[in-house]
Amino acid sequence: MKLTLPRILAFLLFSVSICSQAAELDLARYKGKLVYVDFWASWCGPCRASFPFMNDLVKEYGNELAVVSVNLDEERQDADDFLKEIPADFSVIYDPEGGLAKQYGVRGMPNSFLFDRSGKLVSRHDGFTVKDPQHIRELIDNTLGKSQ
Amino acid sequence: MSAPTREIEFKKNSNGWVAQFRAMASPCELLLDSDDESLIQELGNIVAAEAWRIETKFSRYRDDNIVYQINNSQGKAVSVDEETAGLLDFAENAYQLSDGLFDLSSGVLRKLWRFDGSANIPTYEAATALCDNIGWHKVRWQRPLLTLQAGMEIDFGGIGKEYAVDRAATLLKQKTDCAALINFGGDLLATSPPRNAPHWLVGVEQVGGGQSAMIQLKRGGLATSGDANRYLIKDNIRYPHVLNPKTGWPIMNAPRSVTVAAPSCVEAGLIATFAMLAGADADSFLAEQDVLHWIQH
Amino acid sequence: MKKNIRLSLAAASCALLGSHGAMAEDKHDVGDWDISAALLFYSEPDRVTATEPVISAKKQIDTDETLTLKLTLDTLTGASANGAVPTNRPQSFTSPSGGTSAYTAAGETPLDESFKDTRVAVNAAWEKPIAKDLTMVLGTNFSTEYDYTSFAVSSTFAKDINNSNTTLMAGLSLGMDMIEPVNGKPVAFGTLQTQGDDDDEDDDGNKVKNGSDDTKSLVDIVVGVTQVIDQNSLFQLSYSLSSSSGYLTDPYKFISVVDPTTGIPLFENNAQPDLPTVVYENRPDSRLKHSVFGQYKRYIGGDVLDTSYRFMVDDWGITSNTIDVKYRWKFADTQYLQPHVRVYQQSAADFYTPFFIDGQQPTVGDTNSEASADYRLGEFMAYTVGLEYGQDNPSNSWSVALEYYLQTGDEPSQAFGELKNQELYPDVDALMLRVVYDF
Amino acid sequence: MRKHMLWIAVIASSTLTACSSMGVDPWQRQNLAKPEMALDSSPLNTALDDHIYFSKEASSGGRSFGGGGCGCN
Repeated sequence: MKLTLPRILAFLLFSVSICSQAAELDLARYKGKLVYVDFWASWCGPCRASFPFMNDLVKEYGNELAVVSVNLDEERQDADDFLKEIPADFSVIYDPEGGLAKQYGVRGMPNSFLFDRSGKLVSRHDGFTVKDPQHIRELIDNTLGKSQ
Repeated sequence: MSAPTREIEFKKNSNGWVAQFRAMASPCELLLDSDDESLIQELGNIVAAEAWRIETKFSRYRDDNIVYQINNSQGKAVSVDEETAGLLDFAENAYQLSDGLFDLSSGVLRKLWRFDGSANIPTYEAATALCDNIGWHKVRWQRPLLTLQAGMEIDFGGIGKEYAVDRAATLLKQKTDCAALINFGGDLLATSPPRNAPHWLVGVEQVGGGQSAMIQLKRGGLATSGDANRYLIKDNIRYPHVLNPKTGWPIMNAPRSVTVAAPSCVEAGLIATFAMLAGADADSFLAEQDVLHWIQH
Repeated sequence: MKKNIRLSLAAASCALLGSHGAMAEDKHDVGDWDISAALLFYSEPDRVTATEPVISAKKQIDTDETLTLKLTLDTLTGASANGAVPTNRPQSFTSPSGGTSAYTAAGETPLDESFKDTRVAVNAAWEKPIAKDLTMVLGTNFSTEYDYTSFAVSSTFAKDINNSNTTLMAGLSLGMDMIEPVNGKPVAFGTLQTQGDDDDEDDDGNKVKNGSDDTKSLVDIVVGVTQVIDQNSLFQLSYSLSSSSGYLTDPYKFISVVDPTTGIPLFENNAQPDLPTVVYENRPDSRLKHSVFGQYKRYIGGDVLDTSYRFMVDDWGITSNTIDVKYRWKFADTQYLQPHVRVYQQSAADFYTPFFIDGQQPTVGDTNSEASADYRLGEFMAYTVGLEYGQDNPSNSWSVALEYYLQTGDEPSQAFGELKNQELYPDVDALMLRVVYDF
Repeated sequence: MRKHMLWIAVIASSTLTACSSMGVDPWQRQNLAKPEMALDSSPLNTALDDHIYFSKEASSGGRSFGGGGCGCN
């Protein structure tokens, strides 16, 4: 079925940038919606705890909120194994080199950012504990303009 | 087909050792990031032995293996070993994931379609007639028993080479932590990046009007599906060699070549194959999969 | 064709090729109790045997908050050196409880045969963040055995700075111990076994045990810093100051009184001629220890190198150096072998006295003088070599380790006469078998 | 005494300079977050050993805890 032979130019130190792996996150794609961006890694315990909550967010606010997660595992396999165990109902962007994390100034994990409809940062949240879901829901409701 | 010569050639280059041999009708090689000559000898033999073992066991050109036994079972159940069962499970999964487009039993179409660049297009009738002998849904597969209808055949050609790469890599990793790249006729896998470079560089040859690419591979599998030289042309219509097992007819508008990177070589190979089977939708299919890929149209 | 087939395909490939990236990491979900059990067998040939089961339960209250409870049982049986010197004739010693006497053959190290003890210890630790990047651990320990009760509380604060790459730590621990020696604590240098079999009085009819209990208090302060070096290594450096005051003497340890010319212990008891003359020891009523501890850990492609060094100096004149190296060699994804070497060296306490020459021993009740023949206060080297085998499984991990411990010291230079013919500082060795199981 | 102070100052400042160039980004802690990389990766074993050495030797303690780990806030 395959005769094309990729030639291996082994051990070359020069790199060619045509296949750069830099991850991109374009918030403009979600214009009109709130965006919840969450940075995580497979080996981070609190991230594991935050996944069911983010799946709930998708269910509860599906039309008004986009949940986007950025995986920071260096090895894609680790992220895949994690997602096999705890499936995500939201999109996952892979940022193995940490370019996006640097851009966002990620301080720890998980680290989440809430943007309003116009793409303005409303709040950032470090870590994930059992009392966080309530706090984050309130923030989302406030940003949506739903009065409490 | 004459028996291939089973010899391994060892070459030293400035960065390490290369072991080269032929298996599965392809040039095969093992690149090792080490100066240790005894290590490359040991590993080269292990890798080649595994390639030859899988070739012997799953080649459809032999009459002394499990594939021959299955293809000549005349409707009787054949009990298969663990390894074959694993491959059959995998193929069944692939059949379901591809909605029936990836089919282990589609090999018989080769009798009809000879992609030699000629204008030798078979008739619709002949293709449709052959489809009676194709279809995994007609196969009874219940570990460890496989029952094929008489006239049907299976062919591991679509995954055998990729599987051999992954198997060889597993054996190799038990012996060394040195970075190695296993390349069986263009299906390859890197165990880890070389010591002196962030990644291996793999060149993908230009086909048709496509562009050649230089791929940076840290670790994992890389496989290519498609080929510039295997097609038929009649009345200015190009018939690529990717066949739809449901119609017996080529999948038109498929890309010329698809290269995919994935954690294992079998995964890379299957995603590349699926992309070809998606035909004109190859680009969007690959975009959905979130894998690194290179398409040439 | 199905839209995203990647994950299903990855799963199918895993099944075909065997385990890919085995996820061996233990996951502690919020609300879970994580139970671990351990068992230690300790055995010194002909001497102490100990069995120590431990059960520990850790509750993951939140992703950053835990409560750990631990129960330890410790059963010691067997004999330990009582401090008296061996000599060329048999010796007998009355036991701390009086009455029964232990017989020691010529040339043998005198042992306290009645060494039997069961200790129960309970520990609790509560770890909780109290501000951003600031964690507090509150701990309490309680242990009790028939003649000893110990209670301590501690609190430790850890502050992450420098993007969690540096952690500053400070802790304080306060403890109080109650000592209730059998028949009360002895009088310093109270002379024993010189008359009849009455253990409570010396020659002059003075009580050698005053029948009272005593206490000691402990204050520990520790400050430290942990620094992440790179993706695979980190080190820790800490300093601790440990102050204890109160009754620090071992109420069951003796010092032999030997003849100035022959070096043979005095046998002054006419009624029981095999009872040598010994006196009780007396230690200072305070001790201040300074320790510096450094540890370096490095992850090496699945393996882990763990090295540490401790320097200790105290105002008893003891200095010690401890080097500990472990290498955790991982193989077959979930198994590991871990060789372990530990080397320990200590100098003697200023008041370490292997024996008294008759006439030079302090007067009975002289609490200003200090002396102890306890071999643990002498100068010695100790070596540990061990090997641990373990399996890290996601649901149940376990490990088993076998270690050999050897303690060896030089003979005291002041030995003379018969003492020169005896082994005053015999080697002590022990075998330890440790099993840990994580449920 | 002055020399002493000077030395301490030199060591302290060199340690601080060294530290400022050490460290990793939060997402680079995969290996450090592994349980076997915790400073006291097996507290039960440590406690059992410490108890043995406490009863055999004149030194004890000195170890402390905290730091390292996954830095998951």
